[in-house]
Amino acid sequence: MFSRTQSRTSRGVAVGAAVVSLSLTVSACSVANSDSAGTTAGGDVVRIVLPQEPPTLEPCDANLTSTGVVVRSNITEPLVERDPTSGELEPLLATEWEQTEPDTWTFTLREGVTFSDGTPFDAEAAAHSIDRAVNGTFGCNVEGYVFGDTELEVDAVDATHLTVTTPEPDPILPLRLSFIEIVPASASGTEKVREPVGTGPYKIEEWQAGTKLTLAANESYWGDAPAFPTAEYQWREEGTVRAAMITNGEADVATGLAPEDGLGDAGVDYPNNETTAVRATGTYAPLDDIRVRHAINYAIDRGSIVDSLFDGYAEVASQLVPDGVVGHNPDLEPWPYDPEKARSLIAEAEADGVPTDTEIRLISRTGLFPKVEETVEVVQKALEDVGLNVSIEMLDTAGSVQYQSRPYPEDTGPYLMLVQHGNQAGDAAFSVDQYMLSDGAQSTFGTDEFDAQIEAAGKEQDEGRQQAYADVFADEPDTIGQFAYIAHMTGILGLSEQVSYEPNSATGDEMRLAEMTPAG
Amino acid sequence: MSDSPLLEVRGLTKVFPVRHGGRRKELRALDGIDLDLRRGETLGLVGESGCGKSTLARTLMMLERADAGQIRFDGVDPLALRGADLLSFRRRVQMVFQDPFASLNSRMTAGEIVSEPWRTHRSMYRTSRDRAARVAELLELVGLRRGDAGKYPQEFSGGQRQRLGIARALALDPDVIICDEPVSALDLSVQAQVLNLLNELQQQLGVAYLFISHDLSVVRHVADRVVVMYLGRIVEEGGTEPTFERPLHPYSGALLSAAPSLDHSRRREQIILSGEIPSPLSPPSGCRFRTRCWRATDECATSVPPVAVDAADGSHTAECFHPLQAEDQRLAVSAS
Amino acid sequence: MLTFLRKRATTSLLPLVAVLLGVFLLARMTGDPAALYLPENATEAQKETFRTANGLDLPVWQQLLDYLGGVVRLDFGTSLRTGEPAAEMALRAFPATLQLALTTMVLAVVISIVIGSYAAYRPNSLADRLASFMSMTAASVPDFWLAITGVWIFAVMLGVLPTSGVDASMLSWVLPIATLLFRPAGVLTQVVRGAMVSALSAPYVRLARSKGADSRRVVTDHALRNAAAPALTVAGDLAVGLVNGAVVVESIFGWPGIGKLMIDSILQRDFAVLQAAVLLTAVTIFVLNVVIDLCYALLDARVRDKALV
Amino acid sequence: MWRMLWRDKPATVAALVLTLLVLVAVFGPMLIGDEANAQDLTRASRAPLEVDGWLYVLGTDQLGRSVLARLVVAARTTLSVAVPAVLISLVVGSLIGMWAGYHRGWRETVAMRVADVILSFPSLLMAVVVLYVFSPSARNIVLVLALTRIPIYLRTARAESAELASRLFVDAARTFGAKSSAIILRHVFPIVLPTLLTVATLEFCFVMLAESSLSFLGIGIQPPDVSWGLMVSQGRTYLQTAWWLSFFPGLAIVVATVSATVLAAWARLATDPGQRWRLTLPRRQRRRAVPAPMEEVR
Repeated sequence: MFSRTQSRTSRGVAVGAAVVSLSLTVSACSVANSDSAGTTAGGDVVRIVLPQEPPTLEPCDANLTSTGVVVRSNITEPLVERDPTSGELEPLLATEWEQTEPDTWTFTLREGVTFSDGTPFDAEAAAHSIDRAVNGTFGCNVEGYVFGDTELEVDAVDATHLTVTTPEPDPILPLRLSFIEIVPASASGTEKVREPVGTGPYKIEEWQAGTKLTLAANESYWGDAPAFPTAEYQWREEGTVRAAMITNGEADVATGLAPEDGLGDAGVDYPNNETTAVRATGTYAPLDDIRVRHAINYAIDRGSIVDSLFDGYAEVASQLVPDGVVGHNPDLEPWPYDPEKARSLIAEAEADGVPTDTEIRLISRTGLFPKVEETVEVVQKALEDVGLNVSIEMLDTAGSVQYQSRPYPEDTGPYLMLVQHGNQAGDAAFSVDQYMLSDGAQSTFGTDEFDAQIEAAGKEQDEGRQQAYADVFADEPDTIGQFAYIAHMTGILGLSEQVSYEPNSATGDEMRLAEMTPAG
Repeated sequence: MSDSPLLEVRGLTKVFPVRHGGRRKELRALDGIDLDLRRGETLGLVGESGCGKSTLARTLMMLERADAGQIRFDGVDPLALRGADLLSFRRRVQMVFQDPFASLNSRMTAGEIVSEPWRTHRSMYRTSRDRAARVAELLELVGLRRGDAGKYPQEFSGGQRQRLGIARALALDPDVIICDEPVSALDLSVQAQVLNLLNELQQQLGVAYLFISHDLSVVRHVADRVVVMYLGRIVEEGGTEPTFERPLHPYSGALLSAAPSLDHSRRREQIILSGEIPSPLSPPSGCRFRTRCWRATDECATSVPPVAVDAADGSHTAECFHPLQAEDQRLAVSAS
Repeated sequence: MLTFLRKRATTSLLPLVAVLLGVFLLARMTGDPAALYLPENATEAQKETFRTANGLDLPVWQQLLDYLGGVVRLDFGTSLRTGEPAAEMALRAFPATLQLALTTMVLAVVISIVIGSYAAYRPNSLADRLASFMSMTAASVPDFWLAITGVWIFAVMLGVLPTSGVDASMLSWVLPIATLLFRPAGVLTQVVRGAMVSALSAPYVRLARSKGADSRRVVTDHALRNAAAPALTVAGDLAVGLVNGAVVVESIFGWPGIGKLMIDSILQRDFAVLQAAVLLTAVTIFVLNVVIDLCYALLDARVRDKALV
Repeated sequence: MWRMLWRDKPATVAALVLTLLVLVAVFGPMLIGDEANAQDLTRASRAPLEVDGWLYVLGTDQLGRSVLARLVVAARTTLSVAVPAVLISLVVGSLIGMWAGYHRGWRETVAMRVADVILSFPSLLMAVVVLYVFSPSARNIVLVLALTRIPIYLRTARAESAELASRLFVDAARTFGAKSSAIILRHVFPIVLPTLLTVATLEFCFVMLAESSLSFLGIGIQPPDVSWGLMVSQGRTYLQTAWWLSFFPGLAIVVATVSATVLAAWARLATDPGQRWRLTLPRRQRRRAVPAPMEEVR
């Protein structure tokens, strides 16, 4: 019936199809110019999918999760490293270290190590790495994280010996230095490098910005060659998509998953050293009243949050650091859930003239951890139920950072922050100094006595250190009460059948490819 | 009734800036128009399409801004008026448009269309009852039924729509109605009805018409006096009969000879104009018509033609060096 | 034609500068990047060093002048996040989005013309009603929901498509394009249908039909050409709107395009990259608008020619 | 009018759905608003009909709240964002557009260039930037969405009113001495309105989706308030384990937009005297009648 015009229509479609295929061809050239060899599951490639692309692989920013997870112990290595399970320091590029003076540590370096570009590793390279990270002017992230304002004096005594001198005696200097990744002496001392050279088991093969990062085994690696000659990193924001990539056989390892991402047996959970807590600001009423802060603690039903919201993939928290960190106090009990008590505390405060009906902002960061939105909603509702006036504000990283750390913005009014703190170093000092000193970067509370107690704890070693910090954690709730701890978190890793890997508490920050082996 | 004209136009000029081949040029649509319209009379304006007839109408209605020249309406210059005075001038001069389809808003009922002017001239019929009564009156006046007020334009025939347009023009009780080709879009039979209506209204209401048309027979039928326009200028002017009987300007003669005649007994002998109409962007020097005129001489190109006067009628004049003589006139008129 | 282009280019220059100004000032109101790029306990001195190094300590107008000076020399600044030239990052990400958007728009136009004109050819028939309903539904589904549902159904349950990513196989294009396609195809189908219905009832088309012209030919020759103008306007707006969809689709499917780049640079307060990306998008949108205007002119001429015949 | 509506069954259904929606949005929260925020983690993420009681026919969400109650409360938030956003941009954009198109000249040039500027910011991106600068409150979301969509109406209104300004009936009105504002109101606005309303219904959909996308990016409606867009966004991660969390709010968006579109298409015909007759025909005749409208049979 319409035969005559049929050809017209189909020609139109054909033209359309031609345009489509043309643009597809163009794209195949420019977007996906890599061969697809890496995407087939073979025995020699491990494919990892992360929540986000590392902005840079600069080793001195390696304490940023998205950078560190790729760089640390894969591309570059530190002098010493902390065993995430035992908490002990293990030799890596340094074979021995000792406190030769009260304020000086001497490191003996491993011999026969070369960087992946062929230059040998020596004390000069180590000194340059430390110096550039700690004393550099280009804003190394690791500097602030582990050293604060401390200036270090670093000397290469000879090719294999290195001394580091601190202004004050520092009993945990080797632990701090475990965060500094060693780069060659040729690495720029004035600006960050995007693709670093290191001594690790892998080196950067190709970084297709936005798409894929490929690492290849470093042939000149001083240790045992890793099981997978090649590692590929990709990144997807949505947890469901990362999980689906495992199910669909497109990836072997996926990080940052949540229970509802539907991974089933392919999901492996591990305690990830992160603790979620609500932190109060002390500068504004009614949060400047300890009864109100204690009421907040009574109001939150941590058990339900852990059981229902986190599907049991977490542990109710009673303090800022989990078991396994030096200073963790095993005797502390979590706050009981007692809304009645909370209400009466608030009534009490109100009777004393505390403006308990002032609006309190509950601030957190989107994507801080899976289900952060839900957690915030539960906390908000719990606080409303005991008679506080709480509003929710979910901010992006840049927005929340300004409320999180000093200098705080002015005229904020009272606010609570739902924070997640990860103690990567395994020592309470890294948590307490920031969160509990009255001038700590993320603290608004404190007393002189409590500051003194914390500082004294920091000078202790071994058993005494453990006990001193345990006391700090035990005393904080009654004397200060800045926090309402919620849970020690559990990470979920997706693992395909091709790869076997045992995640540990450091996996989120430092995922060692060398520990991955082809399955069975 | 005083002798002074109701509407006096002197030297009216309208220039449109245009872009031609990338260069800015001037299109002189009206070039020094002189015109008088007396109370209660019908002045016919004839000319080919594109000669500036519609521009003249639009300029007189102040839809376009005049670039030079004066208009006097009842002794006042409407171009200098502002506010309420301008509004009252607007009230006295109204317009009937060529296209009865496009000039009526198809989303308004006949009643709304006819009463629309009062929404601007709020003082005229203050209550809705007054307005409804007046709308009914006007509809009947133009030969529609009062019940038609609720209908939409598309429910009317073309002739009826033009009646509606006339009713709208009458709503403000004007002294002058400018009719821009009011019947050219209508069927012949309907044309006559509308023309008769216009005539009746003039007799009843004493309104003056400036009647613009390219159709000579129509003009001859309605007009008391005629002006002939060519390329933005008025080339001939006079009473209807003298002008049609004894055209002075060769152009008028050509027009008349070209007009279709119902009387087939007469010998048809047309004066065929040679050449294209010159572009108004670069009108010929001297006499504008010379490029197509069979009587043109060298002097036509060098200077502006003088006014030639009809020997039999002093008010019948044309701008020409070589006005038609009796012989030529007969030729032209016999054709019509 | 050339004068038209030249005129458009000159009149577009000012809006482009306005866009640049707007994004420059807005970006600087989103906060100080120093807090983001420096460790949590960085001292004020360190932050000052950072700001000085990146020119953030200067008054805004001076930053703006410096920036504009750079733009004139085609220097669009450096990314705070990666240290790469911002223009390079924007240009690298741009083709991916362009291909995605182009393919989507071509498909959307083809689909909407086929379905829309078929529906308009038999108004109020079952097929018409079904097409209208489906297109309305398609236009009102949130894209991220579509994307994730698509991944779940086609990658996880059926296993016929890859979940995400860009590889050499065409299959990885299917889900992102399908996700982006729903809204423009749905909206455009409705527009084409509406315009075709009125074009088909226009006098000259009915005349052609009554003269016994092949009905399909009437549809293609007359009605479609008249329906093209409104469809073109909407298609232009939809194409511009695809950048919005791209933000969502690119982040879900890990597509290295400019939408994702823009949203990342906002989140990271990476002003130079944001500015470069927005400027590039704005230029593209201007070009697109010019092309649409040219199409109008072309259509106009052809419609006029037709009318004269 | 009512009879005309009644004749067109899809439009009748659409009108009923929208009426119901408005009623739910206005009165619903008073009736079951409290339930929307009643958390109970012990009954979290239950499938529809799994928990007894009519409140739970659509299941519970990840915090044990009734999905039905949340849908009802979200209806109010969604409408109170989408409707003002659409109205503001409709009014502002149309006014400027008609004004610019009627007067032409520099007014038109300036208006169009401003529209170009707004349009060449990707609107979602502009919303993101603005909402980071100013907090993502419902009012700011409305303002941002309204601002970014103004050019759509502006361009439509300008194009049509420029065309209308050269029409004879506009000239006629000018000969009465009618003011330009009055002419725009009387002759331009009623003719442009149906087109603008059609655009507005499409935009209604767009605004709801944009609000949803903002929630996806974390800067939409902030909990404990809830909108459909937020519900879809929050529910997306539970697609495999609790499909009902994102399905029902998504369905609500679709139903609302489809109804609005159907009703707008009807209203477009109903307000046009030249087309209105079509609605008075029974359906079967109408189908035949469309290609041969009566208006041409003069």
